[in-house]
Amino acid sequence: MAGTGRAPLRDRPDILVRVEDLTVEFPVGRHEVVHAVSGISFDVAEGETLGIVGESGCGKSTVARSIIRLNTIKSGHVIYHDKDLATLEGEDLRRVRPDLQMIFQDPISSLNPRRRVRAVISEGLSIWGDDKGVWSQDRIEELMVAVGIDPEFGERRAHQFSGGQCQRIGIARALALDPKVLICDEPVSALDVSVQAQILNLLEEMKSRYGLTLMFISHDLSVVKNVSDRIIVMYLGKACEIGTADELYERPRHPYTRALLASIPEPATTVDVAEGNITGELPSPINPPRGCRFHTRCQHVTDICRAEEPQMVAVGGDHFVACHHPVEVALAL
Amino acid sequence: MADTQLSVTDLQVRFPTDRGVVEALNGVSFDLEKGQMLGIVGESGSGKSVTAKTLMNLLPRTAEIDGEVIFEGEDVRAVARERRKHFWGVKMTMVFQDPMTSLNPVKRCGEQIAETLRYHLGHGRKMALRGATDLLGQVGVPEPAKRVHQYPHELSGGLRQRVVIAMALACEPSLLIADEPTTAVDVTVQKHILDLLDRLRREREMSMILITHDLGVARGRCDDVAVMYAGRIVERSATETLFNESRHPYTDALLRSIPHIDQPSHTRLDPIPGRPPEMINPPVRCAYAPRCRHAREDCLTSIPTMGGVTGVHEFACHHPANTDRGDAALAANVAVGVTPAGLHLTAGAGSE
Amino acid sequence: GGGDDDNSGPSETDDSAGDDSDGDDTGDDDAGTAVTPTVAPVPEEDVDPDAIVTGGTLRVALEAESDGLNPVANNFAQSAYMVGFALMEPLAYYDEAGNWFPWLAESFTRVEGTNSWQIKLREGILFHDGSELDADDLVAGFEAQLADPVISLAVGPSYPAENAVEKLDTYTVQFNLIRPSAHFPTAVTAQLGMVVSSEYIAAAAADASLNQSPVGTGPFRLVSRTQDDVTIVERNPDYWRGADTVHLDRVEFHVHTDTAVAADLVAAGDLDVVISSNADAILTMREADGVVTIENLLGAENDIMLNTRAVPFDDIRARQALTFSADRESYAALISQGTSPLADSMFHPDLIWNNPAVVQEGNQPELAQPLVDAYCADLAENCSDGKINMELQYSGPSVLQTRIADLLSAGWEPFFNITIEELPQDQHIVDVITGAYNVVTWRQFGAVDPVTEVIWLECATAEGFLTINWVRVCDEDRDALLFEQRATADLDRRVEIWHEIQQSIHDTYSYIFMTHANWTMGLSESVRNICGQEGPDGVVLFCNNGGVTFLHGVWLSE
Amino acid sequence: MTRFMINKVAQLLLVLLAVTFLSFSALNLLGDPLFNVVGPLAELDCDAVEAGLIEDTTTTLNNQVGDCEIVAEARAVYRLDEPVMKRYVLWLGDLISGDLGTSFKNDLPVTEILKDKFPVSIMLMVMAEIVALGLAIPLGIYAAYRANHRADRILSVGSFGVLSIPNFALGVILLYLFALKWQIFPATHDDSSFFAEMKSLSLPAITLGAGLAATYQRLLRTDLLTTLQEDFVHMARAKGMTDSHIMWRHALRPSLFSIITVFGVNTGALIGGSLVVEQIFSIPGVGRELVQAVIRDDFPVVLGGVVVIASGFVVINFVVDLLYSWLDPRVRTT
Amino acid sequence: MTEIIETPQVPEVVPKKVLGVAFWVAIGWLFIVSLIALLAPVLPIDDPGEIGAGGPREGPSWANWFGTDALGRDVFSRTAWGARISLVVGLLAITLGIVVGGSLGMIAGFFRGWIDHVISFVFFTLLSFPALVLALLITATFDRSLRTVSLTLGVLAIAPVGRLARASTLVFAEREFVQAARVLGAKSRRIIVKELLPNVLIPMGALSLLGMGIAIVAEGGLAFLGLSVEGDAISWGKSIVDGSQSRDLQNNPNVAMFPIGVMFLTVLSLNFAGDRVREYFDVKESAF
Ligand SMILES: Nc1ncnc2c1ncn2[C@@H]1O[C@H](COP(=O)(O)OP(=O)(O)OP(=O)(O)O)[C@@H](O)[C@H]1O
Ligand SMILES: Nc1ncnc2c1ncn2[C@@H]1O[C@H](COP(=O)(O)OP(=O)(O)OP(=O)(O)O)[C@@H](O)[C@H]1O
Ligand SMILES: [Mg+2]
Ligand SMILES: [Mg+2]
Repeated sequence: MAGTGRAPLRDRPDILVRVEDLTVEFPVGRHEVVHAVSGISFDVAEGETLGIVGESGCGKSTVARSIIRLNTIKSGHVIYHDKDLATLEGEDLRRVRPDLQMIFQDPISSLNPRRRVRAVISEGLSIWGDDKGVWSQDRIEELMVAVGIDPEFGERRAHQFSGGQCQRIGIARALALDPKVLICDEPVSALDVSVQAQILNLLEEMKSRYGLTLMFISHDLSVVKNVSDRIIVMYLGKACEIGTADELYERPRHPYTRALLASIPEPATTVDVAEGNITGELPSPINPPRGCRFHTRCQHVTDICRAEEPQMVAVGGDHFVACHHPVEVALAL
Repeated sequence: MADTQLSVTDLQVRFPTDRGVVEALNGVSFDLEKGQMLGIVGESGSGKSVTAKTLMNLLPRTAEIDGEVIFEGEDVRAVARERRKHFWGVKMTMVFQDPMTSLNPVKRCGEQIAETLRYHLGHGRKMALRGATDLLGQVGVPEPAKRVHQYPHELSGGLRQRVVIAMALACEPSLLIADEPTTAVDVTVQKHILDLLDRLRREREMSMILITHDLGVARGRCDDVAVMYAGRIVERSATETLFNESRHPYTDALLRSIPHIDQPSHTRLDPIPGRPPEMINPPVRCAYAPRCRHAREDCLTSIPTMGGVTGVHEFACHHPANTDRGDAALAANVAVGVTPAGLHLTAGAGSE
Repeated sequence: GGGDDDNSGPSETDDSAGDDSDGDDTGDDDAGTAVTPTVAPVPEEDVDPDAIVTGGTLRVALEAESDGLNPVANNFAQSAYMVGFALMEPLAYYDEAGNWFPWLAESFTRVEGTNSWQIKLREGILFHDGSELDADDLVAGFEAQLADPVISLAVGPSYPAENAVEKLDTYTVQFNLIRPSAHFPTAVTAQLGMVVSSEYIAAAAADASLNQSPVGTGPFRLVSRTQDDVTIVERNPDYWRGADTVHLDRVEFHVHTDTAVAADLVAAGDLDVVISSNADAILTMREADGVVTIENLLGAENDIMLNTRAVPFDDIRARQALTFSADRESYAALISQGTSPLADSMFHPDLIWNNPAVVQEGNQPELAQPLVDAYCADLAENCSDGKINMELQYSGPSVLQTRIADLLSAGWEPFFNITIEELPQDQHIVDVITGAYNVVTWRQFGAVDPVTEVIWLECATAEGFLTINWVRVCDEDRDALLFEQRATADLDRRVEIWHEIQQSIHDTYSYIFMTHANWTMGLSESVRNICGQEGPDGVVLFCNNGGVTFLHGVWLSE
Repeated sequence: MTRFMINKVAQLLLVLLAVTFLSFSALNLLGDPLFNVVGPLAELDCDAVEAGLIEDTTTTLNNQVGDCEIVAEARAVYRLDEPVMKRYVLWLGDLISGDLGTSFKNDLPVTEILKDKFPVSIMLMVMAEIVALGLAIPLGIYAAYRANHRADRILSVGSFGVLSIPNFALGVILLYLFALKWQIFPATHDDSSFFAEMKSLSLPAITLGAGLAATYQRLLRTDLLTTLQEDFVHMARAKGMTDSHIMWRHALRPSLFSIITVFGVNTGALIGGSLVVEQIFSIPGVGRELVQAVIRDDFPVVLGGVVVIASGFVVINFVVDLLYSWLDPRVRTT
Repeated sequence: MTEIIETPQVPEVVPKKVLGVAFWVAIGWLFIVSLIALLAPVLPIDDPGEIGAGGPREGPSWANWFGTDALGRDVFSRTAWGARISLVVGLLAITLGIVVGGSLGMIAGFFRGWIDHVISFVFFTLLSFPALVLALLITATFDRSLRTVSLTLGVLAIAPVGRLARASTLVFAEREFVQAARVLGAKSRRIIVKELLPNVLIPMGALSLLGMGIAIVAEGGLAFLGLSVEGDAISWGKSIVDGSQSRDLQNNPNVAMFPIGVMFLTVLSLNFAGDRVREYFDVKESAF
């Protein structure tokens, strides 16, 4: 599985962000590198929500962070508005940053404990205030109301708010600069179920109100499905399967996608629970398996999987799989 | 009920702190039958872990504990001094949430398992180590002979949790309490662990309390489920009953607030407003009232007691959901647009 | 050096220095008249020789430590003498009455018609290395001293550049002096007369670390030495006067910078002897039960020296003003705490040398103001705010010295702008030797026979880059007097001369005498015979010479 | 492991180089080594003598050797005419062959001087650490065990108090009470026997150890409290182990990291003895030697001391690193 | 569906942090000491240098509250004047330590890479000089003016403070709010100043109190080596050394003990206040 190839890239005028062959490696020790992300290609159309799922350590966050250049990129391109973010540096990079904002997993740690909430939210405006001329108290109040924080509490500091509220503040901060793309890295995994729904609803609401394009990362398949239009399933730094949300859940083709769907406590009806029994350990990203990266744990493994890396291929409509032996599913419906 | 193994009655736990007294448990009662798997679900801070720790005698000395815990006919809180040493860890054990931190980072896995054997069963060093290897095999750790010599950090999360489980099972306990044993692992691993626990429970006829905040896990694995909120069990019944005929508005709301894999994407979620109450000096009222659509005046003045059918489906609510009384309360609230607790409900809404 | 607990002054150091002779007591073994009374309580009456205990270890506390023990290379101060006299012996020394007698020398003979003296050594004296003492050792030692830039300051002026010393035969050496001296042997009672073997001198010249382990003829041999900590010596079995004349097996010299603590230790029985001039220590010794004290007020003077060749004290008005405004009373009360009386001159009133007419001024600030005003009117550049600018220097770090400086400057403050400068002892001494100072606290004089003080006072040592006439007063007339008393053996005339010299020192206002330093030995009761020890030929030795004593005759009771 | 070693050794060398270079240049640029060799003659302006502007003492005093000759010889022997950098390199060369030079003051080899002083300082250091750890570990454990109870509060106040007593003040007080007033301990250093030496080092060791003990106690308590919150401790309790078993067998070892770090730094610093305490108790250790050497401008001894102390510091920290990996297998593999 | 407008909630019991009575007692003490130090020249106390303000070595009395020293000087007024130097030394030293060490530490922690290596190496080198040896070197080679002594102790503070600043910068630089600022387009300088500085500075503030205590004690240590401020300047360390001569200690412990007591209380107050401040500003980040 876990393959490469630019097949999933769509040729549409409304593509906002286009990631091509993104490869990220982190040096560990003297001579080794973690192959965190290896040749992923995908794109996001304007107004779309792209979900990214996968197990811990598969590179979801790395993809997100690479797009906004919190990582150094080894190779590949991140095209946004004709600009390749992968090669931008210094002031040029800084200038595009307001367009792509991020929401982090840990709502508490993503707020400066020493600063007041109002200052946190207006941070972007005060950085860009001169250039954009949008710096105003009204804007802050509006944002606070929009995300459900009483503007009265603007003078408080983060530790006086609950996790859910902190996440709202984080969202307000990201929205202050009128971004085009909002990248959410597991924004709800640290929250309780009851609060999780509030945040997910809020994101949806903000998306339509401010015309955002969303990238949503989570390891919770139900959550990802709920918010996404299109989903990428990742495994060990590679993409396995890309497709629209409903398509992917209804007709999962990749053995790994199916294993995931079969493993969740209330398994999807489209897969067999037995498919969830994937064996073995997650291989180390320092020495990922040759060929298909999933072959060490795949029930359908054959020699070709060990030798050759599968390429992304279209399996109908907006659905791509990187597998030598994609599972056949009935084209129900 | 003949086989009641554990009986908890009106358990109360308070922690005096600098900020005031944290009333962590306010009268928790439940029974557990032999071989049964009880799920306890609830939001963070609802008192799940405190319940488990009370049973395991793990609470800090500062905790004030009231109530009765009878385990196999014996009052746990009055275990004779000489038997104390080999009570916990032998008959009743526990598995914690984070497999990384549940293992002592500076000791080899084998040693840690063997320690239990040596401590409680008086095994010699060699024999205990052999026992540890056996146990690792039983919990499905590959190459157990090699693993006993490894340190926890050299193992993956899934393996670590298995080591923890092996450690807990060393003395063949008759009750295992698992406090969120799978929150820190991936879904695929979670499945393995839960399968393993299931298998072990059956093989050893062990009773289990599975604490989780994941309703799905509880639904898929438990015989009975208890829902906790603010230090109380607010609803408890057989699993299917609970999920299909939830009576407490909190259980009801909880079920509606989580996304399901079978729903189409962009299905709007129905969140529970607000957040759990502070546990310090809580006012006398239904703790859920401020977030509850069904709340009426009586919810703000008195704490509902456990009702429903004792031992079958119990819930603590003045206006249970999906009952006439509950519907009436909701309708009345919607009519004025706000609950007596100040929660705003916009018009047009109502029962689905 | 400065006040006390540092024992810094090269003053004590060199009180051996000068020399020459003349007078009639030629070659007389027990020459001299009673020039000074020894201070010690008279030794215990007639101890039964059989009662004397042989053996044991004597533990002595010293308040400071010297760089080395090589008499031809290091500068000796009190502590160096204490250890030094255990290991080495002088050519001559003083008896109880303060008269010199030959020690390693068999006799001193003045060569008629010349200024020369011949020293005949005793035969058969062995050094610790087994070699025999002979004329070569003496010559080598003398030449080494002349070659040393500092030691030579004391020796040089008395000798011609050529042929200062001659070996006559194996045991006889002739010293050719420039001027006549009747008291040449007094010059070799201390450092300059300490004899070490010529092999050692050569070896130490090549390897300076040997300065720590001199090879002498003394009653004890060096066992080990850790500088600044402890030096241990043991009985010399080959001692030329017979090993049985030495009673102790071992002596340990410990350095205790705070001798008041050491005094407590003597009282507690952890030490046997402590030697100090520190008032705190003396008082502690006096008060402690079971500690016997031997005090000596004749041994040195605490004084303040003024550099007469540097601004502002090159002007006598400034010197007078400083003298008048000096708070001597407080000094005696607070620093000496009554352990030592105010001094008027370089001599204790008990001494025949003392001129009672000379009175040291002080505590008369009212006299100072007009002088300061006059000075500042003439030399405004050396004054500010109507006060004379000056620098007070002392060696430190030392609490006592700091107190002294605080006390002095408190008295002077109304008339002087004082910059206080605390210097490490070495630098302090160097500044004094090179004249790079205004005012320093110091300690000087107190030799058993004042003839050895000449070198600090004569013109020859006031000139040049390095001087030991620290205050740099040169007076031809005074020089004449100094040389005259050296040349004569007439005690009355000498006394008369010294009276005049005292007056002249006073009139130059170059010294402000503060108190007579009190050198006190504190002994535990078991220490016997510190005073009453005998030198060669049964002469009873001068006891507690400025805190220095021999130890070979000491024994420990019980 | 070998790489680790090589790294550490390289670091040691680098630090030594930096430390010695700094000291060397400081000493040579700011002080005048000549003075220490020839004493007062250093002040003599020999150029002026040569030019006949001032007189050499030789002329006035009939000395046999001209002062300027002595100065010139000393300059040659001690390479004082060479540039500082070159002298440093030469000095380094000597250092490599184990020669730390010769004291300006008493002409003993520096190695010889330090060799005598070192054992005392080491002994003092060891005793101080024994006192510190001996007090801190049981008290730290007890405080953690009784966290927030009265005993813990008293200990906490106590350790705060002890921490706030300057060690010289403690030294002075102990000296006064135990040595002078009650005479339980000797007031001065006594090395007549091992036991006597130990006894005489007791007060200084307590003086040094008390402050360390308070620091260690606080660190240990905090770390233990953190460890005791860890799940594996709960796990051990759930396994039925007794509190003391858990404390000693489970909690203690993982709680030693901070204490070990601080221990390393302190011990490293104590290699040179504690200057002040050695001064107060007149202990003939490296510290006092160093103070004396600095005061007397005995540069070779100062440099030697700095070399020994800096290497000691680095070595101790190296040992601490090793200890880490013994205590924490996680460090071992990374 | 029920549309919910959530009322923002704040914990009902806002953890009202208090510094505690003891803290204010400590601050009060520090205030008094500073005030006395500041006003020493105008207070109706004896001239600290006046010889024989009382008899020598007298115990506490109405005229001389702390008694008199060996020269009969008033120990109380010497302690009051000593506070001037001791406090100034403490303040200057720790200020230098925090300004230089803190900046270097933050730069090292923020930029990492070779800058970090170089700065960390400097810190390590500084640390491997035993503190007082370094102090000795500096004071012995330069003079012993107030400036040099403060500077020396300040230099000593650089490495420990710097390492602490570096460590906490490292911790905070990893935090997501720093990344968030970067994503917003903040420049490095802004991040350091606005995001990191407040977080690093407050612990530094607490540290500065502790550090001041250490510097005050260190001055005393220098005094014992005879290397404190020279001349007739009075400091606590010098007074204590003066009173610590064994005989004074035995007969007039007041001379040493009063300054020791005052120094102890001051250091204790600094330590205690520092500790409380640290705790007070230690934001509890889990309010739920
Ligand atoms: N800064 C880094 N240095 C070294 N390795 C890194 C770094 N960041 C990430 N990695 C490694 O890269 C791999 C991918 O990490 P990433 O954080 O992208 O995973 P993820 O899918 O977001 O996992 P999670 O669900 O745990 O957040 C992991 O093996 C991780 O250990
Ligand atoms: N030792 C303690 N001291 C004070 N309060 C405590 C203590 N232990 C638990 N509490 C409080 O008791 C309440 C219940 O805590 P508990 O750990 O049982 O929650 P939980 O349901 O297990 O939550 P989670 O899902 O986060 O584990 C919380 O409010 C918690 O803050
Ligand atoms: Mg991630
Ligand atoms: Mg819990």
